[in-house]
Amino acid sequence: MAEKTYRDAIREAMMEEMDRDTNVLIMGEDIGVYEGTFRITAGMLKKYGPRRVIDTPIAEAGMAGTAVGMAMLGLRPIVEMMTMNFAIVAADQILNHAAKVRYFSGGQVDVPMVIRGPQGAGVQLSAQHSQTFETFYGHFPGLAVVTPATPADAKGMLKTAIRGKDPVIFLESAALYGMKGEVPDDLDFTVPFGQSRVAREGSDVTIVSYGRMLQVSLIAAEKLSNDEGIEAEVIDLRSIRPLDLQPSYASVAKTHRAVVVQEQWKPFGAAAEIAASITEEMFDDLDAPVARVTGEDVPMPYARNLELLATPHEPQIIAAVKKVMYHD
Amino acid sequence: MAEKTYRDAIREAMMEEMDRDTNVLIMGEDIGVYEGTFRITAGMLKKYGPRRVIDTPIAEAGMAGTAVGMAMLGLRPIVEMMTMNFAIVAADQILNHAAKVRYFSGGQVDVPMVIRGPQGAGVQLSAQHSQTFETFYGHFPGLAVVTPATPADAKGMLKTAIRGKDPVIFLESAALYGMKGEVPDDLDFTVPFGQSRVAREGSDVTIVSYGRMLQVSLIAAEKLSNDEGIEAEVIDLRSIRPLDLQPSYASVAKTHRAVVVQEQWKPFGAAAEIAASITEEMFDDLDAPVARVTGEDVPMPYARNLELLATPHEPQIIAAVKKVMYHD
Amino acid sequence: MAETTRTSATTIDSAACAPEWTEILRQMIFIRRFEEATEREFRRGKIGGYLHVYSGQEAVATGILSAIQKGDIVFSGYRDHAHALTLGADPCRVMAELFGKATGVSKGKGGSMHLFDAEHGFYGGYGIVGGHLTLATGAAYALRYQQTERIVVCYFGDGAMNIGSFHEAMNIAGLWGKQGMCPVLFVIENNGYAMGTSIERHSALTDLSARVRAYSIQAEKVDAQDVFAVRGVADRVIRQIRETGKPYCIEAVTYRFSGHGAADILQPYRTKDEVEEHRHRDPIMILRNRLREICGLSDDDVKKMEDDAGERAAQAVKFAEESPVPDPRELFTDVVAEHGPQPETES
Amino acid sequence: MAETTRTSATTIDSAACAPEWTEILRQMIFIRRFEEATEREFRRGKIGGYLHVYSGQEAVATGILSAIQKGDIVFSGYRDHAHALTLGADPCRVMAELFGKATGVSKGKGGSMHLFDAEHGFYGGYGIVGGHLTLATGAAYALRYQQTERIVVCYFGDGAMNIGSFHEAMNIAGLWGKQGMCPVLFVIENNGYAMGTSIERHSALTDLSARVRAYSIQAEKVDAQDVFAVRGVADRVIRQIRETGKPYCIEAVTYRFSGHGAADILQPYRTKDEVEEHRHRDPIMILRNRLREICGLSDDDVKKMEDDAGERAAQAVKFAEESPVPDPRELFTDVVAEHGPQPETES
Ligand SMILES: Cc1ncc(C[n+]2csc(CCOP(=O)(O)OP(=O)(O)O)c2C)c(N)n1
Ligand SMILES: Cc1ncc(C[n+]2csc(CCOP(=O)(O)OP(=O)(O)O)c2C)c(N)n1
Ligand SMILES: [Mg+2]
Ligand SMILES: [Mg+2]
Repeated sequence: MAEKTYRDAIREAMMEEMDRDTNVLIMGEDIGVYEGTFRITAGMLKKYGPRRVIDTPIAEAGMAGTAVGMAMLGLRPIVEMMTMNFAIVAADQILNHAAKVRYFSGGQVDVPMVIRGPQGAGVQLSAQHSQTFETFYGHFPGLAVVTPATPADAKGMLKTAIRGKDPVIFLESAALYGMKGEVPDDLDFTVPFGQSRVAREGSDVTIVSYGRMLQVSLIAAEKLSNDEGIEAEVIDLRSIRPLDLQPSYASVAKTHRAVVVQEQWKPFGAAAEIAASITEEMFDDLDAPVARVTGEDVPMPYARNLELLATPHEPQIIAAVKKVMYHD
Repeated sequence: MAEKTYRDAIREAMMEEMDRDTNVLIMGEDIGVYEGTFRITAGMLKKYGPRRVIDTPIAEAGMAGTAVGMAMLGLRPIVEMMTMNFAIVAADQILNHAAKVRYFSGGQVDVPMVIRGPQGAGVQLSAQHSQTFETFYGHFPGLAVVTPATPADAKGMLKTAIRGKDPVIFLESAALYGMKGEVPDDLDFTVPFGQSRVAREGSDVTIVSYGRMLQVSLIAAEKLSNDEGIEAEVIDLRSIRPLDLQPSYASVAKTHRAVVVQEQWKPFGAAAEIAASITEEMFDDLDAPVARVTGEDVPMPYARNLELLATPHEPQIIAAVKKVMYHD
Repeated sequence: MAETTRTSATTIDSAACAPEWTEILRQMIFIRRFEEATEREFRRGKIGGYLHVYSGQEAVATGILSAIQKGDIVFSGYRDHAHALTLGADPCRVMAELFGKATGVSKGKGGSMHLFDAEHGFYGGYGIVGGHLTLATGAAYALRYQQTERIVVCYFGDGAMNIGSFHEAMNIAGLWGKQGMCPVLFVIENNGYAMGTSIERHSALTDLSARVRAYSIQAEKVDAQDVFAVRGVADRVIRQIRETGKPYCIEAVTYRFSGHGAADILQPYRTKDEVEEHRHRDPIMILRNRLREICGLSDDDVKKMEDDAGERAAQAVKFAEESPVPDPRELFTDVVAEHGPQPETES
Repeated sequence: MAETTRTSATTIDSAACAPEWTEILRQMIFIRRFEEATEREFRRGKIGGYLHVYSGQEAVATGILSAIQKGDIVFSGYRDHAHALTLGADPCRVMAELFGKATGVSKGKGGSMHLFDAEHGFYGGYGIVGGHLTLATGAAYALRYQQTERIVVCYFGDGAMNIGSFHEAMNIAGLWGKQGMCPVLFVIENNGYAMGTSIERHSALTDLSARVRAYSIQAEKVDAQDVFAVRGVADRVIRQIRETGKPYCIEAVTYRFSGHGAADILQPYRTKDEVEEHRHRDPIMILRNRLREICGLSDDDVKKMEDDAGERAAQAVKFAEESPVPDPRELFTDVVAEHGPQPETES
């Protein structure tokens, strides 16, 4: 085990897999000569050369679509989206092609490809550059959608993604790139999809989250413990599709109350699915309706004060916990 | 009042608004010379000429984007998508431009435009041509998303959409085009967004739906009444964004049980939002968890027998009703 | 913009009588009969969904696909029956696919727009106009990356040239071609119309080959009612692609005799006369006449080909009709890899 | 493909000394000072998000926008400060926008990438590369539909030419232009790079004007470090657009002196020498020298302009700094029309 940043965990996962399998390659805008806007790919062009580290024009549909073709022919392309916001222009290639060709061909091809990049609010990137996409992709069968919240998961899940047979939407958070954590050294360390985990144990309330909001939830849980003596169990979903809610159900069986935390707009957001599923499964165990903590239902504003109001923070999580505990 | 098809209701709404306001125009693929693949626009080119009935190349992003520009300059473009599946390639123009320019400009422009077309399963159109998009668009603030289920609503809501100031995603169902119903004659008959309605009264259980599934729900409700003596109240949401759940809450206060019906994949589908909201608001009134009836979580298969299994029908609704009533 | 060269095979030498040409004629006739059968079965309600037939364009599929090698890969749009058949897909299984049967080439899950037969190099069968061009471009890169000599052929219509993914694919192909990393033959099936919209009304520049050259990709027009001409260009161009790893584009000028799809009955965008006129340039008739005149093909030979083709099409229908529908459990297979790293999606 | 003509204004006549040119120089100097101030304020943490400055490209904004008329409409990407300022947007309010203040041109909701000033004809300010080209095309249609003589100017970078929406916009503009329904001037701000990717590496065909002609749109290159040349082309071309209702494209060959954005410090994609060399063709210097040599502009005059510009930039910073942040209630306004037919979204 060694301590690593989330950024390095991602780069290492890619490089180790490229070392292991020449079918793995990466393409994206300014990932080579420029070394990546977030420097995830620093040093890779020099090490692997331009056939395996491909600088592309600004053409996200082209990137995603060519990756599908490569994957159908046996390569394992990784597409870096400079930010996931730009992948909207590639939505058809992802949702109608990558996600469906296995099915409509009657299973004649594997489509082992990864689309990865940062998502979510940064600092004042405003409306077109601050969105999260777990719901956008999570609705579509044929895709895997994952949201690692720690360096270890970033590395282990990216390896699973690269080694898999299906298209994976790998959602990072720029705000986590600098975050440090222990990461196993084993070259074959992988984290399977569809296995959520208990990130913090507790007995009073269950907080379910993923990605960056998992970290915010953990801070809120500490505050709740210190300030209120409330012990929250925090569940890290890790993957959105497939979605594993068993640990959440088990936790709710213990705590009888749940709060789901999601960064973006409430209507038709990921938290709705999680809350609805928990309710379906654990209705008789629940002492209060599952609460949702979400961003405000507005495009992201530029001004810092408004931006802070638009996204959820510890106080909203704490308030929601108190609400489901009828402490308010 | 006169009886009209859903198809004619849509055409009439467009033509009456074009007669009323020269700023209204329509563009799309094969809507003019060809008169529309679903013949919604039959006769319109002849009546209004090529400046107002614009045949476009196959360029959905171009259609949606030029509409945004027209709308910002005071026109009221209607974009016909041959089917909403093709609008995925226009997602960026819709989600990042139409939906956000009012906000990031600080309110300096109106964006009065309508994107309309059929969605959902037809008969054996397979994976790329059978999708529904209410969740896809419903998550994004800045848009209105509507799903009329009757000829009267189709006409009245389309008029509201055309006369409005915001981009509207107007989701039709090809399966409803031939459906007949009473439509008011008043040229100013409009149906406001964000007002759901009770489509059938009942006291035992609440079924919430919209669009084509509303009609399936009504049939299921009749069967339940005839065969089981169960009286279902059926709520037609009509619009997805804004979403009006007050009548659903009121109904649940009476019935204490709810079933939400949606055509497409369960994970992160619209029914999750509706179920989660009803639970949040009406937790203490609910005698059973809100049930969801949805399509199977697979890309749409071509074979007719599989396609029928993939989409929800009356029996699934009836089964869900019995389940929430603990009759199973 | 420079004048576009137009290749046509006016000089026919003795190679014209190679047995291969009889085979090509046989295949073209078969495609026609097969398509006529699909139209009949569609009207009978045996085939569902959208149906786009190939009648009139047979020389484009056969002229080019007879020039490729085993291992080459072909992508197409939704008007894809002829491509699959010419590559060697079993007509019975193609028809069964259209019938939505378990024996179909895509197990009945794809239908007319999504034929797929990887074994014979047919990689689909796509329904979103222009969507598969990027796939083909990526596949070409893969073949070169793997250091093979295989190439990709990618078919699309004139109307597909107006959508964004065409543009992105072309520019990327042009760039990768400079590294010798993009051995793809783009084939524009220019039948003059995108559904009911003629080229003049959908393409600002009507010289489609010239549009392709704007991506630094060589392109040439060919009279594609003449399969000799098509094959002549194909032989030369495919050799070049294989050698250089650079993309190339053939604009195959053709015509479709049937409506855009089975629902296109009225065809208000063109006159009966126009269609009739083009029937005088039926690619099957052109090849047949030539083989008759030059190579002594007899009316009997032709009659036999026609009968055989009709017979085989009828067999395909029979096979399709008698095949079972997919097992209901098939609904849930092929969504994700069954033995991939991910567990099944919970439901 | 025909050789691309390259216009340059080597012959300067007496009109060169019209007072207007002094104004243009003043404006170019001001843009430079303003951008330098934004870079300083970004480093001071007063400006957030992404910041893309215009230094080096001043002749493109001023040369073209000095040639348009009141009522004309301008669209740009995220490198948009100069366009807004040249159109007459209040520099104090532009700077306030960058500071995220309530007094900003977009009420602090847009920031650097989304300046917007409809009153002065500036219709944004967009952050998705190429996304605004279709908007500009539609706007041009609207202006003609409304039977005005107004035109649209649409700026975008060389890198934007590789994305699908560029392609769809161009083809549609070409088609609508044939009906005289698309009075738009497309301006490629060809600064040689898309972020860190040079044209040779992002565009299969490096002659960008030739690419535009593939849409049946007239296009020409101009040396855009020379504002005389830019303005010369602009005057002629804008007149033609207004008369014909047809689109036109100017490829303005320029160079950016700063990094792509404020975070682009290392600039591994170009050498210091390359930047230095281009500084010898600083558009401000070129115009200043010419006015000095031909029109007797004195060093004092120039000094005064520089001082004024610095002063105005400093005032803008002061105004921005002293302005209030948006009221928290502003979070919820401007999502949908407040008095539109839809009630507020329930929450
Ligand atoms: C993105 C998209 N838009 C619209 C359609 C509907 N559509 C199917 S085929 C077609 C016309 C295509 O014309 P062309 O590319 O010339 O091919 P052809 O049918 O003539 O072979 C259209 C508009 C679609 N499938 N995909
Ligand atoms: C669709 C999309 N992809 C990627 C980006 C990230 N990005 C912003 S600017 C830029 C480079 C654009 O280059 P160019 O068009 O030449 O304009 P310049 O910055 O040189 O003015 C990139 C890749 C984006 N904003 N949108
Ligand atoms: Mg065609
Ligand atoms: Mg540039």
